Amino acid sequence: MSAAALELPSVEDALALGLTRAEYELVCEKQGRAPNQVELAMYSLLWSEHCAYKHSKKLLRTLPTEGRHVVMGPGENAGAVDVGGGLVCAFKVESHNHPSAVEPFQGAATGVGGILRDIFAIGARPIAVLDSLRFGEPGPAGGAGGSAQAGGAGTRARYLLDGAVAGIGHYGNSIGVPTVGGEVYFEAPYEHNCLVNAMALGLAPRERLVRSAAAGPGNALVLFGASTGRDGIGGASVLASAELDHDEQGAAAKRPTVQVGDPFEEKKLMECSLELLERGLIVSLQDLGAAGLTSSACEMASKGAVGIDLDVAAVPLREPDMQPFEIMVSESQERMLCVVEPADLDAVLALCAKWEVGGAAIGSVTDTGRMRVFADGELVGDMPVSALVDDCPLYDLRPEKPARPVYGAPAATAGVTIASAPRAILLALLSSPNLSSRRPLYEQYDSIVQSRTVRRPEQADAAVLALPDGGALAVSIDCNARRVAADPARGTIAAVLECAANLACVGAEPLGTTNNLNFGNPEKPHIAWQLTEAVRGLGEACRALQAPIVGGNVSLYNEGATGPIYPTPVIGMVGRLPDARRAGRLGFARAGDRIALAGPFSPTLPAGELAKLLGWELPDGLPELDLAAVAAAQAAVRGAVREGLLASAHDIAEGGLAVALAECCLAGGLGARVELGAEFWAAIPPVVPGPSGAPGAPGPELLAGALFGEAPGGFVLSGPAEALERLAESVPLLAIGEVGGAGLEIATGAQPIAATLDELAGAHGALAGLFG
Amino acid sequence: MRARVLIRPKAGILDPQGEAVQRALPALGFAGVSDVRVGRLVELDVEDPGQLESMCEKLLANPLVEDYEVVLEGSSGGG
Amino acid sequence: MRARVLIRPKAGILDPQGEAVQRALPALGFAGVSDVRVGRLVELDVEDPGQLESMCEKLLANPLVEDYEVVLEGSSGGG
Amino acid sequence: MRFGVLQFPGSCDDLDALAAARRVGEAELIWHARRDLGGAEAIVVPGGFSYGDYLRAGAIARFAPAMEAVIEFARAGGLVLGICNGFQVLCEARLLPGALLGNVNLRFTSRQVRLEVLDTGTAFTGACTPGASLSIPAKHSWGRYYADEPTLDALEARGQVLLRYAPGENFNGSLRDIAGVRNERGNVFGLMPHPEHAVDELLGGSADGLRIFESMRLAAEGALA
Ligand SMILES: Nc1ncnc2c1ncn2[C@@H]1O[C@H](COP(=O)(O)OP(=O)(O)O)[C@@H](O)[C@H]1O
Ligand SMILES: [Mg+2]
Repeated sequence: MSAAALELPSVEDALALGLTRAEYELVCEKQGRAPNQVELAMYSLLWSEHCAYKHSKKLLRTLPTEGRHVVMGPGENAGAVDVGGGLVCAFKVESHNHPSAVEPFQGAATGVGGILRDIFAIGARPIAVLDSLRFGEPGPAGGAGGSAQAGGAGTRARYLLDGAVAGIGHYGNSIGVPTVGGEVYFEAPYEHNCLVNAMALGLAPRERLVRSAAAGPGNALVLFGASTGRDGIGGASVLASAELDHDEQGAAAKRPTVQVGDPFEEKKLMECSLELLERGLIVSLQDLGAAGLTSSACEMASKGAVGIDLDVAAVPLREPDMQPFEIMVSESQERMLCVVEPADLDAVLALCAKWEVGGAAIGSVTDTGRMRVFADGELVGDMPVSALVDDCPLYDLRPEKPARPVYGAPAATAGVTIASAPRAILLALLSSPNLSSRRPLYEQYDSIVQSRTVRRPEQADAAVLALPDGGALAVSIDCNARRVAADPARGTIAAVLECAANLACVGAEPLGTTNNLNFGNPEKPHIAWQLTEAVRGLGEACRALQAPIVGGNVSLYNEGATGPIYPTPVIGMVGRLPDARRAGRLGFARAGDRIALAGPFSPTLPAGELAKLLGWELPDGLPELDLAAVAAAQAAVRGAVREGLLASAHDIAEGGLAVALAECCLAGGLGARVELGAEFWAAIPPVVPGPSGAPGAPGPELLAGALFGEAPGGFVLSGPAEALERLAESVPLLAIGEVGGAGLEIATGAQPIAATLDELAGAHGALAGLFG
Repeated sequence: MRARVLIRPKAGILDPQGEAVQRALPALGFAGVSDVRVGRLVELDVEDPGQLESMCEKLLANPLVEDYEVVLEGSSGGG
Repeated sequence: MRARVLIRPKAGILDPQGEAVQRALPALGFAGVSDVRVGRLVELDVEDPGQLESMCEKLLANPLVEDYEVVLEGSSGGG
Repeated sequence: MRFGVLQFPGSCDDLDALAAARRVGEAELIWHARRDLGGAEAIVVPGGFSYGDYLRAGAIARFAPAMEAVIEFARAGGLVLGICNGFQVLCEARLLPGALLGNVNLRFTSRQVRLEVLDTGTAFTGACTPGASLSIPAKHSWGRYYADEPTLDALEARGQVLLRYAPGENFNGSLRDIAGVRNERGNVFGLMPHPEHAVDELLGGSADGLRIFESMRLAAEGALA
């Protein structure tokens, strides 16, 4: 080895790279000596939380991952489920939280690029993207946007929102993959740790799926795509796994590591990858993501139980004078690695040339079980693959339920109290940042390219994508983290149920689930408790719904000086419906249709959106919930939608029944007359804190609980009277009104609500003010 | 006073636009072109040129990924 | 030789980016700014500076809607 | 009737245009590096980001070998339709007057828009009902149609403006609400909205865009007959 390579880094270097002293000693033991610079850089990345799942792997093993539709479970770049007609749907959600906090546009853009690569890495053509975003409170609408530094409440949240949405649109729109859905919430705990999660779906003929395991000693390793620069050096360990450092110095020090996305390069990379697979030219395929070449090459070797020799001098570089370790850890975007039989090498390189994605043979598969790195023929790193990939210590969590609330009460929104007129509360809810129309976001996304989109945003609860056999896929992404913060297990169950309810409303049955566990520092007992409880709830709900987990991602250490984020297990669910023409809609469709409230619905105010506007503290725990009953109601609604019996179906979520009704009116452009009579008050018992009023004359808390309380299990349906009567045989169902009129009227037995469609639309359009 | 702000991608930061232009030029018959970088140009009238630096930091440029250079009308240094 | 091409929207053509910058500045505490125009900056190494004019006409600028100005390294005239 | 749909490495709506054209006739893709149009009787330059749309949308794509063939084809009177990025490419190639600038709202915007058809007697609108409007999605960030005032006056006087955004629909700030223009001869037409994304009621509820493709088929067959 060269003199430079032999100049050994110290244990302090290892600590600076994020390893613990004990981990460094274990590295020395595995190596039989102290690691050199290249080796230490590689160990530090592969043994980071991001790559090794040190604090979550044991928990993840408890999740259900098998089911009749599962074709590929966790462990590959993406999971996949059978969707019929010889096709599989690959999907996965991934986070790009910390890069987005540093530079929202590029952070979000490269997040989309990364998740798309995971999809085509297994041989599927990406067909859709969804985004899941969390920011701090945006403050009053209409302030100055465009700058992070300008002061004022909510400025940072708006700057991040603006940048992240533009970045997601930039990448997805330019590469020609529609962004068909998503979610965004604004809550104070995200002020210093925004979340940017992106989910992607792809389609592939079943036999075209490819794994990432390297095989066949003697086969060539080909790197293709963009050239390698110093982008994101140290990104995986410094940016992705440490608590964000907020002082200016810290931000300045991280500047050079910003990665810039190039969707055009990725488009060519995607077409090239898919054509390589179609022509049967490659043995295995792997994207380069966090930890770049290090992670990709080692993962491929590990999965194939082989060794790899590679020479960094063969890697096409964008910048001069890059050190071997820099090349090994660079996170330059838009690159892929594949294993090729020697006979096919020329054909592979020719295809790379056709797509103008410079391909280079950088090494070969060996039978040594070792990862050997050369620089122009000289050995600069030599490590056992198993030590790199499998021997990172896993840590047990020390969960402990916190004795005192972790999160402070939200600031009350001026204007409404629990005793305000219900009409005023409804308009306040509709215009609140978490409930108002997402149109200003989704209009920045191309949701229709590829000619598959049967239901666009705000037309239905789930996005619906037509399949060639006449059926369709439905997909939803969701997580109400305030409920998870109140009760990590039940809150997570609620998030899974919400996804499944969204699918039911379009007539789809769940096939599989992906998840992104966004949490704080797991070394703290209360965070460990949140994580443990959430994963328990996740497993329970996915088992009950037969929607196994096929993949996911974990993002930990999302906290700063002001505390942890809300525990945010983002759930993505994919389902199928047999007839695309019968995909459900959420908007009321015909005047004269009857409106029903269906499902086991026991609304509560605490942890809901109104509670937040009122400045209530989070409750300690959520009410118990009958998973089986909710699942049965979802099945009944799904069946009715599939039969074409209903004109509309919408699940009741944030803001409760009244907001759901308003949304149905707005989406359909039709009014509704609703009466909550004695039957309603007898059948739907809102769970309210403190004494409740008598039926017939509900007091303010009971009234608000019924109108605005939240819980899983409720649906607002519309359709002909006979259809609803038939449905009442299989699910609790209450006729509550009729579609028609110029606005929404709700008679309650106490103060009524009356608002014109224009008034509702005005309130619902509030989010536009957040964009400059 | 008229001022001109030249904003360009920082050294080492990927510049897809510059690369695209560089790849396109030879096909159009322009040989011998290299190291193309594409940035932005902002021109404005300012009463107080002393504010320009801070304007760039706060709004005109994105200091995370861009360098900037301020040129005042009448001064040289544009070359 | 390093060359710099400044490309700006022709006079009279609406420049929404320039207007947005102008609108945003007062809120950040910058007064007295007017007539903001946002354009593009292309910097490149050329062997034959004589080609620059034609590069601009053909590719770098759209003469229908943009004016351009070529500045060679070392020359003044950037101000 | 055979359509040829150009395909650049960054085309996104190429397959959508191909499928739309196949609803009214035959259609094949034409790779950007080809110099011949394979006997196509009408050309569609589709939407997307041709070569990444770096520098200026369509600026680099106009020089593609296949575009040289399209320019020849257009000079010979062949029918050429440019959609979104294709419109930008045709303007950059000077096959159509004017230019497309950044949206006044400074954002990529994706929205269903209503369009007024000003002339139903052309090769691109012949199958439209006089007086009717079309509901078609638009999605772009560089869609503000611009030409200088004398040019605009001349375009209107010669009936070259075929599509206008209906009142309230012009989000990109196009001058005189222009959504689509043809060349003087009438064989080249470009529009920012995407007719190929309005050919199937199942996907978005309108099949109005099909009229544009149907018009081209009628015109080409009439010319051939
Ligand atoms: N929360 C989770 N639930 C289930 N599987 C997970 C979860 N987090 C990660 N995984 C799985 O672990 C594997 C490694 O994930 P990751 O490192 O994100 O892969 P990649 O580098 O391809 O993005 C993947 O197969 C992923 O699906
Ligand atoms: Mg991967």
